[in-house]
Parts: sequence; structure tokens; C-alpha cells
Amino acid sequence: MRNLLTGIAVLVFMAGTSPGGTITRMDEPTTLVFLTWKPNQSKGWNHLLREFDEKHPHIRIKTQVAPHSSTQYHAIVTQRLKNRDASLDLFLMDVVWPPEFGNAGWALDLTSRFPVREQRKFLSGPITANIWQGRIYGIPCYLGAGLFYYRKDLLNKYGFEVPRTWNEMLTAGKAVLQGEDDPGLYIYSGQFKQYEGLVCDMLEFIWSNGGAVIDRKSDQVVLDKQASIGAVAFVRDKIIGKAAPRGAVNYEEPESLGLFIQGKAVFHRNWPYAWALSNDPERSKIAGRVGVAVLPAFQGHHSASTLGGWQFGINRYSRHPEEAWKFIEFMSSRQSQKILALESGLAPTRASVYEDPEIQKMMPYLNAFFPAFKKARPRPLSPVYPMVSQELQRFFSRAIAEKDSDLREMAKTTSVNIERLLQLVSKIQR
Amino acid sequence: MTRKDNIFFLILLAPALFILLLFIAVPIGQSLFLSFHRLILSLPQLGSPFLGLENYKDLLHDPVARHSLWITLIFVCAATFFELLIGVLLALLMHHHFPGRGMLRACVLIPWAVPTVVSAQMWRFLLNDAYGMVNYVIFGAHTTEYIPWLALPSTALLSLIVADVWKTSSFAALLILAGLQVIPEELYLASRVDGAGVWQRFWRITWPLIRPALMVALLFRTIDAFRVFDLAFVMTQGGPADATNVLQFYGYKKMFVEGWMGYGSAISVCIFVMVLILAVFYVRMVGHRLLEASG
Amino acid sequence: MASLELKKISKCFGNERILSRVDLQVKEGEFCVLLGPSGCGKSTLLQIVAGLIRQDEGSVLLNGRPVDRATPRERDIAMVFQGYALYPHMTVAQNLGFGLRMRGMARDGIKKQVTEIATRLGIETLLKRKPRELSGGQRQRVAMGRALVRSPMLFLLDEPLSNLDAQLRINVRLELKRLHQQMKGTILYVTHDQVEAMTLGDKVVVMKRGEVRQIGRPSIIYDRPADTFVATFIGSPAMNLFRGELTQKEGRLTFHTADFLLNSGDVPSELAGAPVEVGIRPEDITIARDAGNAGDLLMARVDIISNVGAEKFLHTMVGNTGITVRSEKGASFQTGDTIPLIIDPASLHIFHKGRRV
Amino acid sequence: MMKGFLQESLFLSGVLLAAGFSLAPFLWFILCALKTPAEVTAIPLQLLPSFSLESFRLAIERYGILHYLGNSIIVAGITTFVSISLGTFAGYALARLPRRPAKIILMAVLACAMFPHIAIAGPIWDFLRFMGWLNAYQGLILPYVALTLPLTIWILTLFFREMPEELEAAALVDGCTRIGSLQHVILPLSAPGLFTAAILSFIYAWNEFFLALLIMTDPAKQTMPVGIALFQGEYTIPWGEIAAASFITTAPLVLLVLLFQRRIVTGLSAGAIKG
Repeated sequence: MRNLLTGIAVLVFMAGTSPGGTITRMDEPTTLVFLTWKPNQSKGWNHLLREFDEKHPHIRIKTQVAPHSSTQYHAIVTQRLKNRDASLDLFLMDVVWPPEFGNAGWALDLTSRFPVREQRKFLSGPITANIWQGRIYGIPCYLGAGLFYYRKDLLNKYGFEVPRTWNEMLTAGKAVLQGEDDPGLYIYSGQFKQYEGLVCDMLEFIWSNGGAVIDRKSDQVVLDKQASIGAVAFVRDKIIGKAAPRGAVNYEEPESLGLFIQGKAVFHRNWPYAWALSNDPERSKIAGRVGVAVLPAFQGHHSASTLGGWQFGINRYSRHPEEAWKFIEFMSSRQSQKILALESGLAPTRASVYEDPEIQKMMPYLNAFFPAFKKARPRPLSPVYPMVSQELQRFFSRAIAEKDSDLREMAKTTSVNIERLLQLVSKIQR
Repeated sequence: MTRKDNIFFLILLAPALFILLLFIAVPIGQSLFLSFHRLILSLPQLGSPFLGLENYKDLLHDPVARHSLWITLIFVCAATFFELLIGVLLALLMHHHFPGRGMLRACVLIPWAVPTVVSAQMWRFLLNDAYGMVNYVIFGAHTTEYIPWLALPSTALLSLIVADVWKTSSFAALLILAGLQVIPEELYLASRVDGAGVWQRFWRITWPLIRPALMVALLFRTIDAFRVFDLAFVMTQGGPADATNVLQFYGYKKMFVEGWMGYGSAISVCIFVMVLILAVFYVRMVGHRLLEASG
Repeated sequence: MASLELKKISKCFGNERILSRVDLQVKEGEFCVLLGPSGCGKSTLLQIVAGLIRQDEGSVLLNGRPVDRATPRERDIAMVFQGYALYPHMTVAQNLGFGLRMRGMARDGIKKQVTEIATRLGIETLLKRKPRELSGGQRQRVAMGRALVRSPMLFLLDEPLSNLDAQLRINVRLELKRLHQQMKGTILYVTHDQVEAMTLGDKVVVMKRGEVRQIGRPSIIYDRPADTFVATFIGSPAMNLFRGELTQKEGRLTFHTADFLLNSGDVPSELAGAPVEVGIRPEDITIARDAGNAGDLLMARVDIISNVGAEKFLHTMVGNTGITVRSEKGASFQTGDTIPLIIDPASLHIFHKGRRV
Repeated sequence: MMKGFLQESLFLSGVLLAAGFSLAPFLWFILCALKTPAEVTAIPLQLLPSFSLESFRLAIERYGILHYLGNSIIVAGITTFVSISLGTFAGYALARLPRRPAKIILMAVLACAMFPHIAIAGPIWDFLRFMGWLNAYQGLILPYVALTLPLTIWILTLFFREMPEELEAAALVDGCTRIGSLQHVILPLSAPGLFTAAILSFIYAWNEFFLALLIMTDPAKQTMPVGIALFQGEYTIPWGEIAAASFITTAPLVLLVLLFQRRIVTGLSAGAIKG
């Protein structure tokens, strides 16, 4: 029993002597805490961190790691930011967060340090995504956009061009399926689980039919207009359970890519990362037989890609904003973006990096991605986007999971709900 | 029992109660406080006005919450029922003397030793519509028959229940086994001499004696099942069409995804109150023996 | 060894009064038996003496010093429990040595004393066994040994024989008596068995509903019961007790029941006309050889005969009143016989309002 | 004779079913660790792996699972120890206190187990930050102790109540203090209860994810479930490595339980409590 008591005593003691706040002296290097996730390929990141260390001996970067899952990272980072936790200096933001982080007063306003002149050097999509009410809150680190992957070999075999419209995709797909005689083969594979990815995929359908959730000019919710509903109906009636397996209703990126790289789908919608994986002979049965293009559109409309990717941000309550700025300035420099591209396979957000001869040589496929990147559209920009997204996910999932759902009615309800959310925001703007 | 003893017992209780107070009771209070306010993290300009019971009123009229409640109740009933049933069976098997009993005990423990984050991923993998083992076991090579378990609203909830039963049956089994272990062997011998059959032995001796353990298992399983969250998080994200949007996952999304702290807290408080009512009911109905047992 | 004194001990559980103002003195080396039906509070009293329960009022004195604030450990008392309370996870040797170990005795010393006591009780071959491998009698011995090994101030025994079968009980009883005679320990012994009480006790305390009814040597308790409860509780078969009235007749007090009259001998005359109870033990009734001198005889009809071997008890009826009578084992009465009974007024116990007169 | 055979085979099939139910899904999943990435998600599914140990190597070297494992052992180990110690004291007190206050305290303790963890995670985090215990072992251990205590207290109270009172009285008379009787008599006899409570607390702390995610962001202190969650990249799930990590983290636990259980079961069968 005595051991037991000593055990507790030791524990209490341990607790008492834990390091609280640390005092920095002038001659000591400043430590910046950077909450990051574990990158898919860490080589480029490590390279840059090392280089920054060498160049700035007075700044030490201490990395903390969260999962790459957007929701999990969001939970951790907001927990710290909402409590004004000054022990965090730098963080990453998913592309949909800057309005939220900016309005909540969590992310440092970078407008003075990152003027429009600098912003112009970046692609327009990611810059727009970082702006809320005329102030910019993040620097784009890398970007993603919905891309259209297809089986080069099969299209060639049956004499089809890369489809420009969704109907062309169905026609070509049907022909391939007929010819191949593989009951496991599907025309299309995408992400339709009730999660953020569903919003991305569905928005691409809606946008490429001239629809939208919120009209860009009038700021009205137009989800219940025919252009939007028509696109949703198309997915429900022509894609789910037909062109794509019924199981796609629970597919995230890994499952949908799995189908494609096992050679069981002719067409596939995914982010840029899928390129490397589907061409990796260790993982993919279709390595070298994959083509990539912009997503199809509906007849008479333009292709649309949803913007993805991550941004650097600075904690507004950081005690070392100057040093933190130095870090993200370094990380988003042209040279750094090139290293991240070459060594970690991440798509640059600076337009000029794409023209770099070394990039051109080592990553020629970026040329195929570039049109989609250039036009990639951010999801609705709003501090309440997470709530809007939940409404959209609910609507889309119900729309596609239930065969004869009343789309118009559901779209109406969802629109009303979203409008109510947006009113909350307009209340504070007044 | 002397008075000195009673004071001594209170001293023994103190550290445990102190920790519970600090890490649970106080946070519960803070949650309760939040639930009476409107606090939206991304809109600090709205402040956090006191709303009274408005969050709860909204919750009553929230069709999503009502649907979630319904789903949660189905989940709780089905999951706890099967967990306890399988738990009792497993415990009886494990209590039997036979060679390899230790191995069986270890096997039964495995599901519980696998972290939920992994087991949920595992079931997402096993239930895949194209390469999942579950489909293979049921349909073999007839790939066209394969069921997209997690993609259909009806089977998605079933899948969650199966995953939960698989993982936590051993919890009940372990508790009940511990209850079985204190039953003196003599009781069984005596009843055998008295000519009781297997069935009678179970109902007359085993059942009354494992009831307290079963009660604890029932209580804690119900409490946990009501708060299920990680299975939905990993396997379905509440979908498809909200079919697995259990109440706690809904609350999680409100708080940590949408930043709607007041409303999310109200959901948590409601879960708490429902579990509390259920627990009191259980204790009244089945558990009085446990609590009244002389000390 | 120590003397024990209890002063006005009272105890309630909730609203129920378990003990009320119990006084008792046990001299050093005395074997004191608490006797009473179950629920009379005797076990509670024992636990209060042990310090397991705290009394509400009153005081416990060991060797004249109050120990009310002392824990069981500090009181240095040994106790044998009804269920023996052997530690199931320890061997016999460990069970025996546990108390010594707790008092910080060295390993060698423990071993020596355990072996000694085990030899004395004849359980030296069982030292390595666990309690569940022992028979009832063996367990009882271990329990006794555990108390004896420590040579404490006081032994408390809580119905230590009640879990043994009849034959064994008699043997152990004798052994206990012998042990006490050898060791001269102060013993407080709880039982509901009057035979145990009578055979073992130097002093018997009869209790009922939390009150002490009588304290005294066994012979006193038997021969001069203080009240009707003690009178009927002690003795087997129980004392005959008749309800009736004393009337003065011809300058003598006579006891009347509905069925008969008895000469009541020397009784204070102020009781004349008062309702009383009169008791007589079966062995104090003589069966007359013939029915002569009918005035002093009671004519009783034999109803049931119980033969206990060494003697016979006749359950007879006089009118509607039952009287139990002892007869020699050779007597040859038949059910339905009418026999004349002689009752000696000197052996009558007369009670007024329950108390002995 | 026939009946005996029938019973035997019924029992045997029960055992096999139980083992299969518990083991088969996990084994199939663990097979992934021996497959190449392409084999893992092969359509139609591939039964036999190519027995590549690459996943194990990656899980250990690249993802550093052993490091997380070490943290989990520290956190879960100390949590169990503290939870069982405090739970023992509290359970013992509750088993011996008068019924009515004990019942009230037990219900209050149970209520503590009922509140959704999600909702108290935030306030707990605040408090830990106030104490400076974020990214410190005690910052995870203390909340875990609080979360496991209700179950521990309930199990142990239950066991201590089943203990015959005479045994404890005997120990007290034999010269034990209350604590001494707890240590020498009651605890050894409650081994199954202690063991069960210990396994349940240990595994709870071993598996807990959400709090660990919020509280431990310093890679040096992160526990195994968070470590495994970190395996996932953006849009990728390395099934093989996750399976390998699951095996590496589950196997020692099961082995440990197997060993402990033997000792406890044999220790116990040598002395039943009642009789």
C-alpha cells in the first residue's frame, strides 16, 4: 500500500514540476510552433525546414503534428485558436477556412505584408479563397482541383476522344463496357459519401450546368433553380448505381481511386495526387494507361473544377508575428514551391513555377492539370461555410441515396436553411 | 462501524471524487452553461447572448435531431441487446474448463484491444462493396450480388451495429466472467446433487449471481452506445442520407465542425439527460439488488 | 489476560434498539457465556467489545481502562467467528500466523508459535493446505488456533460450534473446556445453545431483546431463574409454567389454576390475590407409587412419551393444563395411563409480573 | 453417452464460433499487412497475400509506431495504476459506508460517466492549458483517470460488497488497520474484479482517440491511436501499414493478458471466496 501512495505522490510531483510558460531571452533563438499534418511525401517539407533553419539561426521551428484529415485538423486548430493559445504560431488552413478564421479573429490579417502586387503572382482561385471582406488571411501553400482521369488505352481501343460533356462520357463508357465484358467494370468513379468531398463533386456537376449554390453576382441562394437541380438529378439518375457503382454513395477518395487503379472504372474524378498513385506500378494495375483532362460539362456549359489545397496562416495571438511571417514568406517563395513540387509532389500556387524549365521537365503532366487549376472555383466563401456545407452534404446525400426523392422540395428547404445561415453573417456586416 | 471509520472512508473517497469533480463535473457545468447561450465560433461579433432554453426548443423542432434521436435509439437497443446476449454466451464458454480456454479468452479480448479508430477503418474495409470480405463470405464469387453495405441507408446502420457488437461484446463478456468467477463451485455441485438440469442450474444459480455484473455491463454499454461517435465518424460520416447520423456525431459536427458551441452543448446535455433517465430506470428495475446489497 | 467491564452499553441501528444499558463484569480468566435467542443483541455486544462496532452510549473497559476510542488492533483481542472467517487465499500456516505478522513479529518467531499451536490442536499436518481443502472440524480448529496463537487479552467466540455436526460439537466443547482450564484465558462466548452455556460457562449472561435478564453461575441460572424468560429458556425440556392466582385459605397461600390447586409453600402474604406464574422443572416432580393420600396428589393423564435414552419425559395433562414430568428409563407407562404426581412446594419457582418472587 | 457427445460437440462448435466471431475479421484485416498495396484492394479480392513484410518495415521505420506504442504504454499504464488505486479506495469506502449515502455517491459517479466526452473535451482542454499540462503525460493521464474511474469504482464496489464481512472483521481483530485488511485480505480476494477493472481501464486509455488528438499535438508525446490516425495522408489510407501497426500494438496486449490471466485464474481457483 505504501508503494501505491508513493506512486501517487510521484505523479502529483510530476504534475507540479511540468514546464509552464517559458521565458525567452533576447539572445536566445525565438521558437515558433508550427502545427502541421503529416505530409504524404515529407521529403520536400523536411528539405525546406532544414533550409529555413540554416538561413535563420535565430528562429527555431518546432513542428507539432495533427492528422491530415481536414475535420480532425480543424478540431485541433480551432480548439487552440478560440482559446487564444499563444503557444501556437503557425498553422495550415484548408481552402474553405480563411473566411471563418479571418472573421473569428483567429488568423492574423496579412494584407499589409501580402499586398495585392504580391497576390497577383499567385493563381487567382487560391487568392480569392484567402480573402474575406477585402482582407487576406493566408498564403496559398499548394492547390488542388477536381481533375478528370480516364483510361487512355480503353478510349483508344474503342475509338473515343476524351469526353467533353457528361453525356459523351456516358456514351463512350457504355461502348467500352459493352466491348470489355467485365461485370465488375464501371463507367465512372467519384466521391459521393456524405462528407466534404461530396460537396466538391456535386458542385462540379452543378457549376458545369450553369448552376450554383450562391449566385456570385446577386449573393442569392440559387440551389433550387433548375440548373442546379437538373445537375443533381443527372447524378441521381444517370451516375449513382448506373455509371458508378451504388457503393459510391459511401466512397471517399481512397475507395473511388481504388476502383480506378484496379482497372474497374473507365473514368474517374479525383484530385491531383491521384496521378502519381495511378501511375505507380506497385499500386496500380493501369500504370501508364492513364490520361488526365478537365472535367466534362453539360451541353452548352463550361467545365468547372472545385478548388482544393492548403494555406499558411499565422495565429493572431502569436507573440512572434514577424518571425512567423518570415517563415511563411519563405515557405511560399517561388524556390520553395518548386522544391515542394519536385520533392513532395505538391501543385504550386504561383503561376510562374509552372513555367520553370526544371518543373516542365520533371513534371510534364502539370501542363495537363494547369487549365483546371487556373479556373478552379472556391466553394462558397463565408465564415459559416462549415454550416452551409453540412446543409449541402445532407441535401446531396439524400438526393442521391433515395431513388425518387422530391429534389425540388429538398432543394427549397436546403436553400431556406442556407439563407438563414447567411443572414447571420449579413447581420454582423451591417 | 465507528464514526472514526466513516471519516476514514470519506478520506478514501476524496481523491477519486476530487478528480471526477475537476475533470468531469466542472466541465459538465461549463457545457450546461454554454447550452443556455448562443455562441458561434466563427461569428464572434454576435457575442454570446443568453438564450434561456431556446437552444433546447430549437432542438425539439430540428428535424435532423429528431431523425438522429430515432436512429440513436435503434442503435442503442440493438447494439446493447446483442452485446449482452453474446457477452453472456462468451462468458459462459470462457468459464468452462477445457484445454485452450486461455487461448479463447485471449481471442475474445482481441476485438476490444483494437483501437476503435482502427476497428472502424477495418469494418469500412471489410464492408467494401467491391473487395470486402463480408461480401465474399456471403456471396463468394458472385460479384454481381455484392451488397454496398455502407451505401444503403438501411444496411449502413446495420453495419454500424455489427461493428459495435463485434468490438464491445467482449467488454460485457469480461465483466460477466468476473462475476462468474466468484460463484463457488460447491453451489454447482450441490445443485447437481439436487438433480437440477443445465437449464435450471443456469436460471437458479448462474443468472441471479451474474445479475449484478450484467447490470453494470448493461449500464455502461448503454451509456457508451448512446454516445457512439467514432464509428460513424470513420465508417459513414453520418451518411448516406443521414442514415447513420447518430445524435453524438451530430453534436460533434455542430461543435467541432460548425463551431456552433451552444447548440452542440445542448445536444450533449440532452444525451446526458436521456442516459441518466435510462440509468435510473435500469437501477430501479434490475439493479436495486446491486445498490441495496448490504455493506 | 485481562478483566472486562461493560458499563451501560446501548446501541441502536436506525430506530431499532439493539442493546439497552448492558452492564457486565468478566473477571480475569473467567469463561463468560452470552446466551440468548437469535436477535437478542449478543453478537452485536461481542462486536462492540472487539471494537468492530461503536456503541452509542456506555463504555468498555479492559483491565479497568476504557478502550472506547481504541481500534480492534489496539485492543489486542482475539475472535473466533461463526463462519470461521479463514482467509481463503492463505494456507493454514499463514492463517495462523497472520495476526502475529500484523503485529510485526519476526518470521522465525511466527513459525515457532504457529507450529506449537498447531501441534497442540492436532492440525500440524494441515499447515500447508488452504481452508477449502479442510473439513468443517478442521476449519474450526484453525479458527481456534488463530485466536489462541496470539495469547491476547481477551478471547471472543461467536457461536464457534454452531457449524459443526452434533457429535463433533460435543467433542469440541469438551476440548474447549479443557483448553480453558489449561490456559486460563478470559473468554467471552456467544451462543444460543443452553447446553453449551451451562457446560462451558463460569458465568452465564442471559439476554433478550438487548437486555440482560440474568447474570450468574450456571447453577444459579438453572436453580434460581430471575424471571419467566430465563426460567423457560434454560432447561430441556423447558420448565412447566402455570398461570394462576394465589389465594389465602386457612392461613396458607394456595396457588390456583383453572385445573388444580397447589400448595405454594413460603410466599410473602402480600401477594395474596395477585396473578402469578408458578414454574416447576420436570425433574422436580415425583411420580407417586400409588394414588393414596389423594389430597396432595395431582392426577395426570399421560399424553405423549418421549424417550431420550437415559430417561423418559412424560407429557401429561391435568385437565387442560400440560405438565411435563421426568421418569426413570425403566418406568413402564403407557399413553392414556393416569398417574399421580407429587409436587414439592420447595422446588416451586414463583413469578409475579414476570419476576422471581 | 449420446447426450454427452451431443453436449460436447455443441460446446465445441460454440467455442469455434466464438473464436471465429472474434478473430476472423481481425485476421483478415491483418493479412493486409502481408500484402502489397495493389493486392490489398484487389478486385475481386485476393485471398492469399504475397507475404511481403514491407508494411511492417514501413510502420516501424517510416511511421514510427513503436514510439507511439511507448507513449501509449506509459499513459495507459499509469492511468490504470492510478485509476485502480483511487478506485480501490473509493470502492472500498462505498462498499462499507451506510447504504443511503453510498447509493447517492454511486449514482453521482455513474452520472459522471454519462456526459458525452465530446462536450467536456473543450473545458478539459482549457483547464489543462491553464495548468500548463498540454502535451504532458499527466495532461492525458488525469482526464483518463477521471473517465475510467466510474467504471472502476462500480466494479470494485460490487466486488467488495460481495466479500463476507466476517473476513474483514477477522483481519481487523487480527491486528490489521482498515488499509491493512484491504491490502492483505480484500484485495487478494477481489483479484478477478481488480483484473477486470484494470484491463478495462488500460484498454480504454490505450484506445482513446479524441482527447489524445486534442491534447497531444507534440509528436514526442502522441499515443498510438493518434499515431495510427497520422498514417493517413491527404486522401490516402495505407491499409497495409495500418494493419501492421494494429498487429504490432494488439499482439503484446493480448499476450500480456494471456499471461496475467493464467496467474490470476490459478491463484483464484486455489481459494474460492465463499464456503
